[in-house]
Amino acid sequence: MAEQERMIEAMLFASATPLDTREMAARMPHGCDPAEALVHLRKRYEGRGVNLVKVGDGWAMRTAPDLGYLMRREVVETRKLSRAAIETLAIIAYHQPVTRAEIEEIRGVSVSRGTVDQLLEMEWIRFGRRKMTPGRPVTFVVTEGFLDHFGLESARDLPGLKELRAAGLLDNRPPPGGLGQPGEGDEDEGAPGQNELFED
Amino acid sequence: MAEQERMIEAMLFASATPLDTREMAARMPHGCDPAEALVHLRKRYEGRGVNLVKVGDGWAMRTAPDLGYLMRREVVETRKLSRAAIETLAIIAYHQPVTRAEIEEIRGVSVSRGTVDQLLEMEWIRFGRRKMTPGRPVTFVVTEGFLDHFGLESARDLPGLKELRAAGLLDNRPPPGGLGQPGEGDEDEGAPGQNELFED
Amino acid sequence: MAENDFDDGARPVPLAERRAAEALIVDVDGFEGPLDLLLTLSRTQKVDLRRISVLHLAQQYLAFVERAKALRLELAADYLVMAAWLAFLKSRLLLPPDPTEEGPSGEELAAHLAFQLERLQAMRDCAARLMGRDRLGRDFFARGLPEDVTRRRETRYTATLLDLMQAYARIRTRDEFRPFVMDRDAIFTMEQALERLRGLIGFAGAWTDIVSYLPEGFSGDPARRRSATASTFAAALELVKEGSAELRQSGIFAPLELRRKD
Repeated sequence: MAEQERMIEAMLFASATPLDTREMAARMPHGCDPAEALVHLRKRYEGRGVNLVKVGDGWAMRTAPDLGYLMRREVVETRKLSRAAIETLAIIAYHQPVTRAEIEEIRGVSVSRGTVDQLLEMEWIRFGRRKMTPGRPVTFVVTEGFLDHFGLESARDLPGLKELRAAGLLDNRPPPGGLGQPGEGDEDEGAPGQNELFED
Repeated sequence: MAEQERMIEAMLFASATPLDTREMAARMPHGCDPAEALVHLRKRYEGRGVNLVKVGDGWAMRTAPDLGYLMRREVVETRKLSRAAIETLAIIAYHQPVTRAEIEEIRGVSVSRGTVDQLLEMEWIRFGRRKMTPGRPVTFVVTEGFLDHFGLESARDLPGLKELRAAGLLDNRPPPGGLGQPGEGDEDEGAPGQNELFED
Repeated sequence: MAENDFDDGARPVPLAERRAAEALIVDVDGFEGPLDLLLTLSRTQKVDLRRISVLHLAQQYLAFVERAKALRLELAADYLVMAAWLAFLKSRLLLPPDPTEEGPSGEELAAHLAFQLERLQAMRDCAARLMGRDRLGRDFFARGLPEDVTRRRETRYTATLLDLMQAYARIRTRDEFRPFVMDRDAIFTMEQALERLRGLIGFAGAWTDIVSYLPEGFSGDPARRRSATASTFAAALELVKEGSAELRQSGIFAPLELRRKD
């Protein structure tokens, strides 16, 4: 086991992007079990300057957040996101999988050209499966890159998700009597959302 | 000392170049002694998957030499697919199963043998069933590997032209040498009728 | 949920509030749509969004739109649509419910609007919390020197989903743009005219107006007629030049006549 721990330690150190257990197993000698070694390795790095973190299905070594001040030289300037882009991103993260029409309904304005484009290009969102509603609209979901960037293990760990769900703010609540309001023209309802997906 | 060890561990991990003690000291809070922390850290990494090594005057973390074989698969030089290949791939993805003649008809130019071979070799496309038309031509379809690479659940989740346009992904430049057309480059989503053109 | 607030807005408005309202109007471009504006207005009520007075809010919004119109600000259609909807909602809230009327009650509509505002606010808060998190490349870092020991070099071709979709869009729009290429249908080239004349002139021993040589479908539409006339004329000159035809005109603007020359 110590040897397997060394192997995954080396692989994770060498990679800048998260690796999943399948990838690791493929590179390790036959019969190795990265999953168990990961548990040990994670423990070993607890409280250290570098930690083993889970990112979606993958694993990665990342410096401890409290030491960020030492790394000012390594800071990468990310493109400044517009308010529209930030809100769109948050809506996708909390409501995923979500259609364009749903995003527009929540924000009350149409999603501007380029906003989705930018988020796709940053690889923070991707296309999810189509919704089984009329027109079968495409949906958006967040990526592993998004989780990695914001230090989230999974979309379930989004801050405040539980409270929002409890308050019913993630419900897809149709307007009463179908009396539409501006911007709600094409509404699709009732697909399983963040809500159901994350019901354990 | 444990704290200083954490600091240099994080710095060495995140740095793209080896760091010498002077640089480390400059970045650490006043009164820290990286030299002593380095001794501890080096000891800590002894026999691990990654080691702390001296490189010239500086220090760096490196994969343990005996584990180099794990890294070999990561040695890849990535290159963008050629335009011909990406177009061919796109047509296969959107129209599968599709014959070579059909691809050529859609692209308007012949498809070189090398392009198809390359896509086959990358295992992004494979042969589908033969078409029941004269000559029984072979068809191409995309593979699981393709879906995996592009983060798609199925090829049907690819957005249609209308959606591409709505997302602002549609490149509206006229074909090279073509006549400019009305409304070209217009921010607003199009003259009526134009939309119909993009209905797929 | 909406308190029935029969205030007509006639009460004197405190200075600070007036200033705030003016700031809103001047800054109309700064709003991301009607819902955003409503949310901003609702903040002046300083209450839980669930207990907000939708009626009061509707009045504020309508007053805003009125004043913006007075200032001749261009208000986007969706602001006006929202205004119309809020006016409708206001009437529903003010009038006693009509039992024969179908559809949702004013209270239900108001509750939904309050829900939308609360949800939008919640998403804004989430966005802020998200952006305030420790972030990769800013607060925590990946390995600065990923070890891609280049011992066995293998070329791997790659492409992103964006590349794929753009490629497809490029091909397909090239197809869709074919109609524009068809604009050239209105043009009858000289080569075409020459070919047509050569074929026809063999049968025409007598003087014939060149206009009668215009191809079918090119005499109606002026643009097409102009193009065909010009190219046919040019083709006729070409035939004369090579000695296979004669051209004559009896006077200025008189018909041009063409005859085969043996």
